[in-house]
Amino acid sequence: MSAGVLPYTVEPHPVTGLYSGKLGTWLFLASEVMLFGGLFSAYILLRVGAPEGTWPTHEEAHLSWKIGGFNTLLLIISSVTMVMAWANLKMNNFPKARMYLIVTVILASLFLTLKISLEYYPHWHDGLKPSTNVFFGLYYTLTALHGLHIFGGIVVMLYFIGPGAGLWKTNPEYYTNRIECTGLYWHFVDLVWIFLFPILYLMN
Amino acid sequence: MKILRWCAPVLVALAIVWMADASPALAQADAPDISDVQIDGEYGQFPTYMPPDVSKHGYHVDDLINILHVFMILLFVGWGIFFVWCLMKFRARPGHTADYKLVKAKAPKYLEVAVALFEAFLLVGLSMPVWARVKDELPTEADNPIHVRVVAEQFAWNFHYPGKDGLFGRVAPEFLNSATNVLGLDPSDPNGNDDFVSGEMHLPVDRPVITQITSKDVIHSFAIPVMRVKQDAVPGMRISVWFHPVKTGTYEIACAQLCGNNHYSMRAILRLESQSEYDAWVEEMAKGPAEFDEDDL
Amino acid sequence: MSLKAFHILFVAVCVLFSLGFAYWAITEYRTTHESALLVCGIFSLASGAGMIVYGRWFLHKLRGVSYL
Amino acid sequence: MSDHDHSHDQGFLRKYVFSIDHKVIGVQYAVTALVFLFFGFCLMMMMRWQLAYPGQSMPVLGELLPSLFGKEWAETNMGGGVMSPDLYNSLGAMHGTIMIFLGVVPLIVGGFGNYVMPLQIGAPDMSFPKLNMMSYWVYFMGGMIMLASFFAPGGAANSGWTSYAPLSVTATQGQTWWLVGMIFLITSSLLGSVNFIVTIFHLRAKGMTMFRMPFFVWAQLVTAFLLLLAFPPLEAAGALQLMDRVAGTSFFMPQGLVVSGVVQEYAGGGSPLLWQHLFWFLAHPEVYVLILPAFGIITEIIAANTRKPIWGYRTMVYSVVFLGFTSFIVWAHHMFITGMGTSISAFFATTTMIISIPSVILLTCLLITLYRGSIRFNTAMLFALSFLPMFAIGGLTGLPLGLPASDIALHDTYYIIGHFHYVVAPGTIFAAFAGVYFWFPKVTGRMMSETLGKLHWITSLIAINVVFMPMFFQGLAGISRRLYDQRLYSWGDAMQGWTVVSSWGAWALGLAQIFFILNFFLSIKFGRKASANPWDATTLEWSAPSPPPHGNFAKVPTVHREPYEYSVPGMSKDYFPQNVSEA
Repeated sequence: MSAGVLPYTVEPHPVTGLYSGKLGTWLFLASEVMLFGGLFSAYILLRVGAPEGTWPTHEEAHLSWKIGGFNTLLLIISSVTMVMAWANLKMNNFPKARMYLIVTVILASLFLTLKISLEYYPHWHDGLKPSTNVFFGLYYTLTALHGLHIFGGIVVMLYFIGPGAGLWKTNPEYYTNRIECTGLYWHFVDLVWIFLFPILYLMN
Repeated sequence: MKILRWCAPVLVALAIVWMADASPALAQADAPDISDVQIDGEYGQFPTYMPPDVSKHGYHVDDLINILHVFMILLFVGWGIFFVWCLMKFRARPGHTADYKLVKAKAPKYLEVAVALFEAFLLVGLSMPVWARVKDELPTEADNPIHVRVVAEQFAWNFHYPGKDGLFGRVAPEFLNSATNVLGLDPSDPNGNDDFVSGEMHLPVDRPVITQITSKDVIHSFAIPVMRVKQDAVPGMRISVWFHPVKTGTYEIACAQLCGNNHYSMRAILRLESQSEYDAWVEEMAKGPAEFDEDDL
Repeated sequence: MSLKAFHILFVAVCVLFSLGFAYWAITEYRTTHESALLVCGIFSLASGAGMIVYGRWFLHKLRGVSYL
Repeated sequence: MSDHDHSHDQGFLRKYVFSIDHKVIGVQYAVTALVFLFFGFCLMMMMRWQLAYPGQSMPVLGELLPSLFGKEWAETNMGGGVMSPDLYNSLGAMHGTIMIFLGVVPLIVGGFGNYVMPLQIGAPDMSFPKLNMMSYWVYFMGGMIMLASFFAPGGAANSGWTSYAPLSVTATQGQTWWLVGMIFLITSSLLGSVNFIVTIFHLRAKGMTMFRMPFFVWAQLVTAFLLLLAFPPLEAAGALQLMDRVAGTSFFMPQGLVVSGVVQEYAGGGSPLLWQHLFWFLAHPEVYVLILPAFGIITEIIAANTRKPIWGYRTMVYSVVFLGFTSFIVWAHHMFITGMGTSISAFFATTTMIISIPSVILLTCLLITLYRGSIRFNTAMLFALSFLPMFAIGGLTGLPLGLPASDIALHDTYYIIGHFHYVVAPGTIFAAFAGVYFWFPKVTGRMMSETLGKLHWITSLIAINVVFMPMFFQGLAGISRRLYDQRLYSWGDAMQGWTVVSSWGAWALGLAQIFFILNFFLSIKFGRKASANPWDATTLEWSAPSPPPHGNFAKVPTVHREPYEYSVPGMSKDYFPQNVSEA
């Protein structure tokens, strides 16, 4: 690990109070805010500028708030389990932390499975495609981008459950920090969903 | 040796001048024929400033540009003199050392404040009123304006005139036919009966014109340099722009926004005529296409 | 900001979201009279309250961890 | 494992190709970017032929390119060796894209930033070395995708570097490649900017407070923030446009579009202006991404070569931070003639006038630094000095474009091309040349030839003004930009003489670069050996050996003073390096 020679990979920097990984993660999240911010503002502009009667009503949108709501619940719980994984690492309880990580991965996978099997697939089958109207274009773009973020999170967590777990033995603090950064990212992704859910499912 | 070192650049500069001098002849070898319409306006061989202005309002824009350029040149020359003087006076040479102490000069601060104030004046005093005038103060019906709709498409300008009734017919994409009905005029709308479409823009002088600009496909930009008018033609939007021609003649309308491979050839002719010539033209145009439409349907 | 602080922020947003969702569900219920809406609205209110309790518990559990 | 232990037994691949040493990555960035710069410049020289001699077959390339791309390509794009309007538009779009995203930014941020910034703050490397390597390779892949797009059916992207919808949505396949390439480039710059910011905050040597950082580091810091926050909206816009092109959505497509007489099947409801807003939200800060590191470079060079502290260092720092903030709220001044209302245009015109003030301050501080200095005219300094008037012309001509009323006459004409090229070409690219001449001894351990360098400077300076000065005249005359053959207009026909002058200037500028290329390669091999501090400069990079070893400093430096302590009274030498504790 080349990072081993650089300062502040584990210990916090005296001025910023953060170790480098955490500062980097926050900066990355700042850019993510701008990314989703750009898309949200596109949503607002297109919605405000939509000609009278072209924005789909609740019925026309065919999005079930029940599925969406359940998925929201899954993601909120997954954030809690993610924090628990980190908290247990802080308390030196690696097996429990790993268990919580596995639960998080399962919840996240369940989210994606439900999303694809109960929403994307039947919608596509019913001819509700991105090209149907601007609303569906936005719906697919926003949720697919969010889904990609979820998928990325799953890959990272699987890495820390499996091959990356060896770091716990050599440098437990470093490992804990990496889980914390993953947790920050995961919270951000869940927060995005908490904003996405109302604007796509409820506000029509 | 030192002279040799500086010779090459001078030679290069001379070569550039010579080539530039020699080459226009080459360029004119197969110039496209644009002589079918004689365009008014003196340009000369190497023009360096704005084209003639044949509008009533254009002098606002010209004044601002003139003031700005005088201001820019004054600033640049003043700045440049100080710059060159510094370079000569403070060049490194035996016996000369730099002064560690930073100058406590007030002058740059005052100058910067002055520049900022002048910019504020340009903005609030000149630019904003002109902009408000050309954008917001559309001529009222009392000014007896001409109404024309400008519909841009790849790669032509269509000028939609309301005819003698002064009312535009309804347009919709479903009626569109690239040979007979380029705008998609609704044949069932009586307002559209005497509407006509022209590829040339004819306007009477000394009357304001209100154009409504839109596009059928991509973004174009409706530019009449001699009228100091420019407005993007955005599909899905209809944007009103007014201008006021004062001098008869034949001029050019350009597309200023990249709109595809033939963007360069998206040129239309603007004919500024006397009121009687214009009326005759309208008379003739309103007759022609209407008959054509009836036969066709 | 550590994960602890971010989690507290997250919990706060979740509480607001639950309240908002409950409000939405109950307003919808008034027009459609779909009982699932009422159930979910009440559940959402309850989980909002639950999140507050959870947040306090979480703060207590991680009191040794810095906010930075 | 630590890299220190392994720095000697790494294989060639790990050491020079997939290296995680910031210096190797910096050189990789710089060399790749210089190649792209030259390539983008060649595209422009081809366009200048068409502009000067429309309809005449191109010398050499008129035969070479058809044989390279095949008969089919030649028929549509280069019948009889004459470039088609489609090819002309492709070259224009790709010239802009390559110069900005593959040339200048990677050179001054990826190259100089990566190489010099960690050295200047006394860091052993960047905070995330592997991320650094990744950002280079992602950039490289993005560049390759852009190059490959020339082979796409219908050629490379041809809707301008701004890719305005709906033109870009209905354009040929090259546009899709462009969008994918852009997503790679954006990802690369995000990774890079995170790395830069963390490095500057966390890895400064002991005693290197924020106000002891060289101005170059400040410029890189602000630039990194701009890249971090301004690029994602373009990524979002790119994703939306990709959806429009690939999945048939209509984010930028309004209802009832009729392209060449055919009613389009888009669902409609989109807004073409949305693209422009998202695009310029990035692309205006991008302008400052182009110019701020250039200011950083010339500040270093001017300080070292006037032998005197920078006048108003703190003011410059505040100005550059202020510029960074303000650059996010001026974007719509690119859109004055899209039909914008009075109050919105007044807002954006006001912010535009406000943002001109810190630029004036930066320029003034550097100018006054010359006063009572002892100016050495080496090649680096000559380039840095010519940056000042050239940037001044670029900045001043921005005024009529920033005021909406005068913008009516000048928008989308050659005036704007002249304006931004004065900022970027004799501005930023001259600063980049200055940087190459200045830091070359540090990177290679050898000096560049001053004679060749000065020849390069004077020829480039003359030629570049011959290229761009006529554009102001053409712009004032109202000639639209991006015209394949301007002689179709009577005023364009009258202006053809200036176009020819400008074209010959461009080719002369191309020839002038031979001096640079020769100098660059010959000096690597035969240049005079350079000491660690050939310019007697004060900042930390000159306290490391030339070239610096892996890990940069033999002993971690401690910083004792401000960056530009030259000609301190009572010292035996006229410079007082930051890391030296006592005289």
